[in-house]
Amino acid sequence: MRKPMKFLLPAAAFLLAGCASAPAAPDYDQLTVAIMKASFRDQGIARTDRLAQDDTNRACSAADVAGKPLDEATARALEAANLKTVKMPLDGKFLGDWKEGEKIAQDGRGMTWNDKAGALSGGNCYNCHQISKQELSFGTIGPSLYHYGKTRGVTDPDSPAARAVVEYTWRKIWNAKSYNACSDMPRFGHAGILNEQQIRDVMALLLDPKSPVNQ
Amino acid sequence: MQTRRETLHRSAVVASLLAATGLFPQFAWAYNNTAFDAKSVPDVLKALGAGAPVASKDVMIEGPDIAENGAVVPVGASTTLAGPKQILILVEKNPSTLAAVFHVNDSIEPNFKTRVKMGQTSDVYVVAVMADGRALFAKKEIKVTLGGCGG
Amino acid sequence: MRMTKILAMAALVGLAASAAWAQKTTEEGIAEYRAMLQDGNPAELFEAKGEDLWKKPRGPKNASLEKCDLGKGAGVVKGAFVELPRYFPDTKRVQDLESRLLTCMETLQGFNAAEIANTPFGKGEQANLEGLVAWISSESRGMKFNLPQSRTEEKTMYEVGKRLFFARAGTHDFACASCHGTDNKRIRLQDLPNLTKPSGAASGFGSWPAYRVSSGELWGMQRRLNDCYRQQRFPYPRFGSDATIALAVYMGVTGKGGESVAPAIKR
Amino acid sequence: MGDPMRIRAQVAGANAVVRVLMAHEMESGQRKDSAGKMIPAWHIQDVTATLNGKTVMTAEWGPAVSKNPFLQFTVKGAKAGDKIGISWKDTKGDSRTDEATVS
Repeated sequence: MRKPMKFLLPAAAFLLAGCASAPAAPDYDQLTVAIMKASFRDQGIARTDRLAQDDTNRACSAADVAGKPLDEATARALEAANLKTVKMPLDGKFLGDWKEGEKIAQDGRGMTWNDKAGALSGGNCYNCHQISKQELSFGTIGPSLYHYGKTRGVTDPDSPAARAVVEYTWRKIWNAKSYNACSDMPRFGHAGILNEQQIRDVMALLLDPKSPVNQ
Repeated sequence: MQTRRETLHRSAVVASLLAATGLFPQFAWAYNNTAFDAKSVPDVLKALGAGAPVASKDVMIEGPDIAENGAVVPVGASTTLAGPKQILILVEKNPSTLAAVFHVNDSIEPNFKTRVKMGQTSDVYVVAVMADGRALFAKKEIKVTLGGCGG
Repeated sequence: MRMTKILAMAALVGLAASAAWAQKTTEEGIAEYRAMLQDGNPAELFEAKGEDLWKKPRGPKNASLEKCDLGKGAGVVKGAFVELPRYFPDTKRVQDLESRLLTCMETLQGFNAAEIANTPFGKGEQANLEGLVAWISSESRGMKFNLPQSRTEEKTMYEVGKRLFFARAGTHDFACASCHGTDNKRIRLQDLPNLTKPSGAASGFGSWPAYRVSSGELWGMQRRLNDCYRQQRFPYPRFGSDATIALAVYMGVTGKGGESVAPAIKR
Repeated sequence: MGDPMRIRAQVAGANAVVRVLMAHEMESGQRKDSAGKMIPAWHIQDVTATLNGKTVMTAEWGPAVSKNPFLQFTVKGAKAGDKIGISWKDTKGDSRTDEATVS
């Protein structure tokens, strides 16, 4: 007789069978890692190495399973480590073209197993945020960014007065975990989702007084 | 009690018998390619031999204000006018304007519901074409939104 | 100075209020759209096909699936869906509806389960699975989810599923919980059920299989999870893999007592 | 021959409301495949409804009618036990006929 379910990898089958007969509570964390490894495969650019968690993701996932936030010290340490990864623009230019930024904010594509290696990705911004007033189809996972620059008093993004807001926004987009270790927001610069110029354009959408966001 | 499969099977048999006896209708009329190729409301009506469209409160369009997905937009088309010959559903901004033509006679109510595709936010028209060629319409803007996740 | 600040505040409050109002009408519009689609769900087309596929002798052994045990005894379809995934002694595995169907297609009909698992969604026998899951789930319509948790294997899958649900990884650091871990959130205009709570899990887990309006296809839970992982930028979850089944156990157990409306109609 | 339709015909006063679901791709001719090639249009273009064998409605459809089409209409004077027949023909010449009893 043929063995059914051949596509179940032996490692996971062994682990499951093993834990079923073990009297003590199994190590669910270890089992989860093994099952994950056995359950996913490479497809296109989406390789199984993406399953590996860095310190931040590992700590935040564990906190979510436990149902309680990270302790202060761990959170601050992770935020500091993430802040260190931020690359500020070498030429000191923080803002690009808000019209391009709007296109990036609308675009939700990129980095799935259907996407090509090296293709530019979108920012997915409207999936989670209200941004310009014109787009009614926006998500609410993140806060509204409508009037982002205006409410922060940015009238001239190049002025010294606006400096702190501009730099904060750059860091937030580059690596959102710099300010909130377990933020739901992707680390656009750090993970290479958006390039420097794309981040400049999204910056302009949020901070340029001429952008519809600030009208 | 019959199962659904048996019902289906039986009805298919009955239908094929009916077809064999010639009792089932053949598709006798000619499909109006010109009307389905037209790119505007007036061009569609011209191709169907109808006059210029006139707004009428006796023609009704039913549809959502906003469609979560343009691939399936429910549209209801009806009229209280007596003796319409055709009921049309048109989507102004689609690559081809005409979506559907229903030929009406005394055996049925001039009241249809179906679902159409919309490429973008557009006015959708319901037109009742009368025996004398008059074209009376109702229209409604239906917004088409972008879905989540983007891909 | 103080005055201008108050005025500015008032203006902001006004804006926020009008934005909330506009949003409300958008949501009402979407609700109206969804209501209009309820009458005439094309999933019915798949249900009819699935019932036929269950009863028709097929495969190398030219046998029907009528002796398939979906957990409530050989051939019992009614009520089986709301108790899956569950543990099956013959395969020594916790299985969901789709992986269980593969077992039956292999043992009863002589199909190659691994081959079907590797077939792209919507093609060949995978297309037949769509009909089968539509019909089998429809036979439990209106019944309440009641996944068994009496066996160690079933409890283990729940615990693993919970951990997978919160596992942040991939290029975007997304976990299932990033979108489905909080109440009253939306992605674009789509409401996101909070799958960590009973009501959210019941409505989220409980509406699949569903007819997908956007693609005009019938999606089972395997395909639903597969596309979630694609958009999470994860690698590809194997069809019927333990990770997908563990997640289904986590959601189904969390949604215990919720009513099954599958196969539903979804955007 | 396409997959079976689902036809429901229910008495409503002196009439019968008929709801039909048809299994069809309704390919618009506007989409490209993964290789970037246009997928040719392929859709139902003619629909006919009969009451006890007598034609009561005909319709012409373009590619803008949604995939797996839904159609609802009302037949005057139809009673329980009457037969409603639906036929469609598509642009490739494929056709399908199914029947249901008014209940």
